[in-house]
Amino acid sequence: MTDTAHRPAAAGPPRLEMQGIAKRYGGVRAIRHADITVRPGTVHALVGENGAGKSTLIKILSGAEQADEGTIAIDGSPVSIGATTDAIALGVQTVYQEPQLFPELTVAENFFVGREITRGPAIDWRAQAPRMLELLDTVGLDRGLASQPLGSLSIAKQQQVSIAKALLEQASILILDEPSAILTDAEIEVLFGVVRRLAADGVSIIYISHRLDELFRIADEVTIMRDGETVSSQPIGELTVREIAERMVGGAISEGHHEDREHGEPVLELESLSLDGAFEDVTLTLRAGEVVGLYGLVGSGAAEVGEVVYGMRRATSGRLRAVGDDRHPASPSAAKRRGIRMVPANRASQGSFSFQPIAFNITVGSLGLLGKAPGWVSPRAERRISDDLIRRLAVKTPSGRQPIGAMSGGNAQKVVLARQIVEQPKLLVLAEPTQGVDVGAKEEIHRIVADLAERGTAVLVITTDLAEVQRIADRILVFRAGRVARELPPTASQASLLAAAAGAIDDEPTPMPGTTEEAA
Amino acid sequence: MTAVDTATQGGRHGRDPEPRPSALDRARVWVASGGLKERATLLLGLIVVLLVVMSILDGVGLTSGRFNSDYLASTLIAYVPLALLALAELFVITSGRGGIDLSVGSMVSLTGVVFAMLYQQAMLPLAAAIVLAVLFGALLGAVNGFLTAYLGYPALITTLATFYAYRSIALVVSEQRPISGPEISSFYSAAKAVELPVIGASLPLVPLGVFTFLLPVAIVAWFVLNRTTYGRKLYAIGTNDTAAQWAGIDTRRTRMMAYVTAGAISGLVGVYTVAQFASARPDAGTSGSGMALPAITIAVLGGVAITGGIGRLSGILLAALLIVWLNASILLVVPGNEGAQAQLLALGVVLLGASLLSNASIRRRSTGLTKPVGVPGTAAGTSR
Amino acid sequence: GCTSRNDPGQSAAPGASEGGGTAEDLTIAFVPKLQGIPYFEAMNTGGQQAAEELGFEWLYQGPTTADAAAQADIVRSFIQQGVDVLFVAPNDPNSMAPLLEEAQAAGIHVATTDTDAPDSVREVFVNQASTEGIGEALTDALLEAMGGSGQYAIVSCGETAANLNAWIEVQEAYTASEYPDAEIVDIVYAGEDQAMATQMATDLMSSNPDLTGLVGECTSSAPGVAQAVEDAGRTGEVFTVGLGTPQSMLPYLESGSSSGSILWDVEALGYLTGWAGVQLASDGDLGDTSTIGLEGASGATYDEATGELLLGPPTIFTAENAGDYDY
Amino acid sequence: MTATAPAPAPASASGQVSLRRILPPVVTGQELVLLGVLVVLWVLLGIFTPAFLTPGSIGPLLVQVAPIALIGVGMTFVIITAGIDVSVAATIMVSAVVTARVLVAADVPAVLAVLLAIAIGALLGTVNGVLIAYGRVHPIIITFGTANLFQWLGLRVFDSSTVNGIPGTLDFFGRGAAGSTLGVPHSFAIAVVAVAVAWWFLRYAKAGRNLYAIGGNQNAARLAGIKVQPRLVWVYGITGALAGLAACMIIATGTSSLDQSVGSGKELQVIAAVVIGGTSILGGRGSVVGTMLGALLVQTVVSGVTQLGWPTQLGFLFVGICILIAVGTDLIRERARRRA
Ligand SMILES: Nc1ncnc2c1ncn2[C@@H]1O[C@H](COP(=O)(O)OP(=O)(O)OP(=O)(O)O)[C@@H](O)[C@H]1O
Ligand SMILES: Nc1ncnc2c1ncn2[C@@H]1O[C@H](COP(=O)(O)OP(=O)(O)OP(=O)(O)O)[C@@H](O)[C@H]1O
Ligand SMILES: [Mg+2]
Ligand SMILES: [Mg+2]
Repeated sequence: MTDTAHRPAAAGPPRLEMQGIAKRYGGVRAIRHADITVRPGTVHALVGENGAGKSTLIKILSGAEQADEGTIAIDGSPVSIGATTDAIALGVQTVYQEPQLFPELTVAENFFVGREITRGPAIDWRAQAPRMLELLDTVGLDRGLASQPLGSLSIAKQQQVSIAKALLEQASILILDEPSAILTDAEIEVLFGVVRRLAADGVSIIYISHRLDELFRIADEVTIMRDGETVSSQPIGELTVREIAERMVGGAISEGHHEDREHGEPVLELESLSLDGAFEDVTLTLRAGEVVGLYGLVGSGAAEVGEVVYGMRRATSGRLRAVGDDRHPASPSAAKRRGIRMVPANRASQGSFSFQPIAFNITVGSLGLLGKAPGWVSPRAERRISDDLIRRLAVKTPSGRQPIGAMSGGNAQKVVLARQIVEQPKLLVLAEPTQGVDVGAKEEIHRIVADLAERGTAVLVITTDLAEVQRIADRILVFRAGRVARELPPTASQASLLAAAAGAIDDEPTPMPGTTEEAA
Repeated sequence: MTAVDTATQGGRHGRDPEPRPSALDRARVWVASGGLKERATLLLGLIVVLLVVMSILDGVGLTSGRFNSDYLASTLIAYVPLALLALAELFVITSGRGGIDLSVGSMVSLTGVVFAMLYQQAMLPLAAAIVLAVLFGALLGAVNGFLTAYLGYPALITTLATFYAYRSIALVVSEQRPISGPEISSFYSAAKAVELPVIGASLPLVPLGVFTFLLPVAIVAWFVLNRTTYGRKLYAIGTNDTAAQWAGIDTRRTRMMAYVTAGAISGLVGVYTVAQFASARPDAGTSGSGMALPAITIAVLGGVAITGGIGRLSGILLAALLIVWLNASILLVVPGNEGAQAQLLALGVVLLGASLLSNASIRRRSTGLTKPVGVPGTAAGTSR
Repeated sequence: GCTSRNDPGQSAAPGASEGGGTAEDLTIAFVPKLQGIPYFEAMNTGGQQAAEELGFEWLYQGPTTADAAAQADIVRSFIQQGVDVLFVAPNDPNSMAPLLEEAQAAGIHVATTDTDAPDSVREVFVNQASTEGIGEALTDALLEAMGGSGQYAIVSCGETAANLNAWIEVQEAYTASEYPDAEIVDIVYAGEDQAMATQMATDLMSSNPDLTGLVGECTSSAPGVAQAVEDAGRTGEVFTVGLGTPQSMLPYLESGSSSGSILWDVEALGYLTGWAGVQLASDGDLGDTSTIGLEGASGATYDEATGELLLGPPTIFTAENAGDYDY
Repeated sequence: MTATAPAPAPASASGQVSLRRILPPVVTGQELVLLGVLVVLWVLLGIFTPAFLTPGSIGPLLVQVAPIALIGVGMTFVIITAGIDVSVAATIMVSAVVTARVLVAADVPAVLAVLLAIAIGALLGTVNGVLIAYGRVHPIIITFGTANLFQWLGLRVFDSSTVNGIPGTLDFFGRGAAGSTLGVPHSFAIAVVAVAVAWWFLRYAKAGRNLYAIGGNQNAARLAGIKVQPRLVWVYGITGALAGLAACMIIATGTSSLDQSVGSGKELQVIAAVVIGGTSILGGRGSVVGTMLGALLVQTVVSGVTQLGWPTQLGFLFVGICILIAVGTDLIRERARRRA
């Protein structure tokens, strides 16, 4: 329910009023009842657990989905939004959670798809060019990218393109669904600059994010969703991060704490490992029961280290000794045979078998365990293994027979993680394990990781999330431009970690207690 | 995990405000929750409807011949190759990434010719000739598989090319003459109708090919698809190739094996057609509109998602049965040239009707999935 | 039981009676290689005429593609219908043999027409003309136009069509023995596709500048090759003959791009087929051709040894007589 | 990447520089390769069968290519949108038989006959388009289904016989003297014009560029406000219309009678030409010029085999190999581009 008591006095009608919105997908009630009111020129944060219905709500506003119930009013007059074109005509611009772009077309073309400036039937490139270049500048992208095929850009750059694209036309409402999830901090700064300027110009912005701390820097108001309902809506200044998090999950959450563990034999040893175009001269030792974090901005090369360890890519030079074997894993299945497992960064495209059941998704990585005879699969074993993991990881699902495609991001992430810990791995590589995952699920995933380490698994966590790496890693290797820039303990200040990753001069002396075995 | 989540979980799935859904509602939910995705149910229903309607027509004397079990059994001779080739398509289509095999007809022609040359001209023992022919089919399939899985050719292109190429080779090596002879003529007994032992006297004569060719392959295929790690891998690569790679599956080998399997099955059909036609025709699988298009049609009708990852044996067997019996029924009801023509009409209507109907139900369940690839069989699902 | 096959009284359809019976309730079925082409439709016309005159029911049903399997389905349905006599023009003689055996076992008189199934149980083969007759007539007609010598090529249709291949063999042998100055330079296969036949004939003319003759071996390539000559503007330089139906050949015969079409009176062949059916059903004498009421078919001869009922020598259609036929 | 301060852009200067490279290159690598292969083949054939490079041989070859290339234009559109149409053969059949019957029955002028043929084709194509766009079933399934329906329709119109005595009304499209001006066959000229218009359309027109977007990511195209469904209807409608026009060419290049095999097998020939021409079967990428060259290549190979006196059955073996080589070079270039 909209909490009118907290709403600051507003002059004129609100820019947007959505009331009594409900939406169901077959048997799933994605939204039970949602109200949201957004005033002109404000940044309105929309937060909630994974699966709370945030994306669904904004899809209804952008015309990508139609509500079953409820009304929408813009600037005081009721509107009906039956298609994306209706929303665009009403001045609603949307940056979706998954960038909706065209890999085969150039960046320039991507900007104008669907709203080309034409002269007769032909596209008028001369008229389009200045606007396009201006927008590239606005989001801080190189102008030379205009003629690149979009598919050749990194995901982060693609995300920036999709943000820039939304600015092409004067919007009265701009929706950003987790725009920052895959952006680096510097890129986020640029984004915030853009958002603030737009708000100053009177544009209303709906901003969805799981990074609660960043919301306090950008948002004016916040609406919190839980279980398909809006539970509160008020100026963000009235709340703390902790209060928001508690309202999202509907109860108190426990504070995480870092425990010290005994470390065993080295499980992974890298020596001067290099992969052309990705990283160079990486040296590290990872012991059983140890959690090492590779922290770096997107494109720092940290992600590729994980791929080499898992056999997705071959290093160009250097030594790699994993689980007592000096050979570089030739393929993921070779890596698997040694007890190396990896959870990829992009769960939708790299992790999910969308319309297959959860049980299938969990066991597909360990088919060897499913039958008494080699090559054989027993449905009973499959059920036993998957039910066990669903319980252990507290995956929210009525049964293992549900398809993973209808699950929210956080639950899907748990399933993908479950796949890799069916058998306790000797070495587990986690890439962005909690990207886009809500606080509750994040908590659990961190607990699971700690648990595995406790039981002797060596864990390599690759992440761009600063808080996360501080919470779960025993040691942090900071990556910059393909090299290990610093090695820091988790107790190092955020400032020094960020500085190391961003390449700024670091005045603070490097404290390295507890990590004596090697110097960076 | 905290108590909070258990509560939400209960809230989400435990209590639903609607107390007693009406029958219509229940039917709607059943359809929406994939009742019709169970293509087998739909097909079985259609077969029953067909049999009932035909029996009534037969009863009132509107058919030109008796519509009885003998007739239905005798038409099964055409059922065997159709079902087998649709099964071959199931393997390649399910392997995903645009998997399809246009060359099955050409492989049937070519392996049939090779089989006849081995059996009739080289005088090899029957068993050896059959094994070699099937292996040869697997080899032809391996060419498709290698090009598609290892070199990255789109399957439609690979198999269009080999469709042309194998057809040419079959005609050239046979000097475009059917191969026949005493051994092959007597081999017809492998396909012809027989009386079943023990209980056979009171049952219609069933073509032997159903037992010697179709049944064993179907049983093996069922186990492979449902009870082996290979089956899991096949469905995995068809659903999401990248994710399968990350899960540690050798996607290329798995995909290649799908084409090899299709080739081997085509080889077996090649042998079967030699028996059925009592000669090895170099155009056995390519004359007329060829065997590939009907096979793909049956596979699709049987619920195989053209985008990969979905496909069941039961759908194939029932779809082929429906079409064979529908065609046979039409011949008894519509006399003259119109009869054969009406078969085209019926196939078109059944195919379009079944796909549109069950797609509507799939769509209802999954509209709004964030990834368009998630919707099987739909135009949106193929956009990448 | 589920089956009625142990119960002979039921296996035959209503209206069918064992051993022929009166002509009134006699059904004779004919399955052509392919429906919708003038050749077989003309046979159908002839068969219907016989049915009216001789008083039986004539059933005609053909597959939409010239495909052995599709043809077998239709034969099976006729077996089920319990017709009295079944005529087939098999796409694949070998594959038809076992089916004919099944039909016979069901009490049906089986026979072939147009194309034989030699190693089968068929009781009679209604033959339009002997293989030699056709091959030699084609060769003679073409070489007469070409002046007895020169290079010619054959545009055939389906690569595996048994009768076409047999005629081509006769043409090769006969040309070699009778016309030593003539030479067959190429044999190409265009399928049942007129446009392809035309293109191939054009290609043959381009690549063999000395080519002066073309044979269209079937009813789709006969007009196709003539069209190619006409298009190339080489009427009078390159001569064509073929096995074409009169109506489709008429314009080319008139323009001179075709020097003659070798065929037979197809309607008469259909009539003869119907007549033979009646004889089979009534255990009549196939040799007694005096009862044939149609002039075009009355010259038929029966060879007891081979079981062939021969319509007669092939007819040569020219610009003058082709217009008399309406197929 | 570092953040640059958002400065207002002096746009025009640098705008000009990148403008040219925003669209794909005027001539794609695949087109150059095909052109090269074609030239080499023609030269070789010219050497081994001197008659090959004469008007008497090239003219009919071009006439034969024309309908394939013409339908290929529509099929390229279709495949760019990540679709496929396997019903074009049946569309040709229906359009041809109705038109031929009308020509025989009434002495209609050529223009009217052509319009009729196009209208029938467009109608059937639109049926495909509507079912595909709104039924949202994969195009290959829909067009398999409609191919059967159209074929039935065509056979009903044929009514178990051929259409005889077709007058020379459509000779303008034919392969004889009436069908060409200054040695250029009209039908081929029409195909060339269609290719040229389509090239411009796909490169510069909004509606054309949008087809690439639809094929690249249909969902994103919808969200970007492209009216995907009407576009798809239109694309299949155009393909049908072109198949209708091609039917006129096929009537004109045929004999004076038309039988029910008309058009059969054309769908695979057209698809072969399109994929040889470098259009990606996965959608989002493709060129009509490539399609024209692909059609020429296929016909050159088939005619070349006949003219060389090799067994005609080998022709399609070479076509198969051509497809693999042409698509293979495209795959290799694409891979190199990705790596760069
Ligand atoms: N297409 C769909 N079919 C079925 N259920 C769906 C579909 N899309 C979403 N849902 C369900 O609706 C609910 C809300 O999903 P939504 O994507 O709006 O969540 P969200 O708040 O955006 O979560 P996240 O933070 O993980 O992105 C979830 O339970 C989800 O499983
Ligand atoms: N076709 C086969 N014949 C015999 N043994 C096999 C066959 N396929 C797999 N195996 C054996 O069966 C066991 C399970 O194999 P499977 O490939 O399913 O394992 P997996 O979990 O997928 O792991 P990986 O892909 O890393 O091998 C292994 O011991 C393997 O060697
Ligand atoms: Mg979301
Ligand atoms: Mg494996």
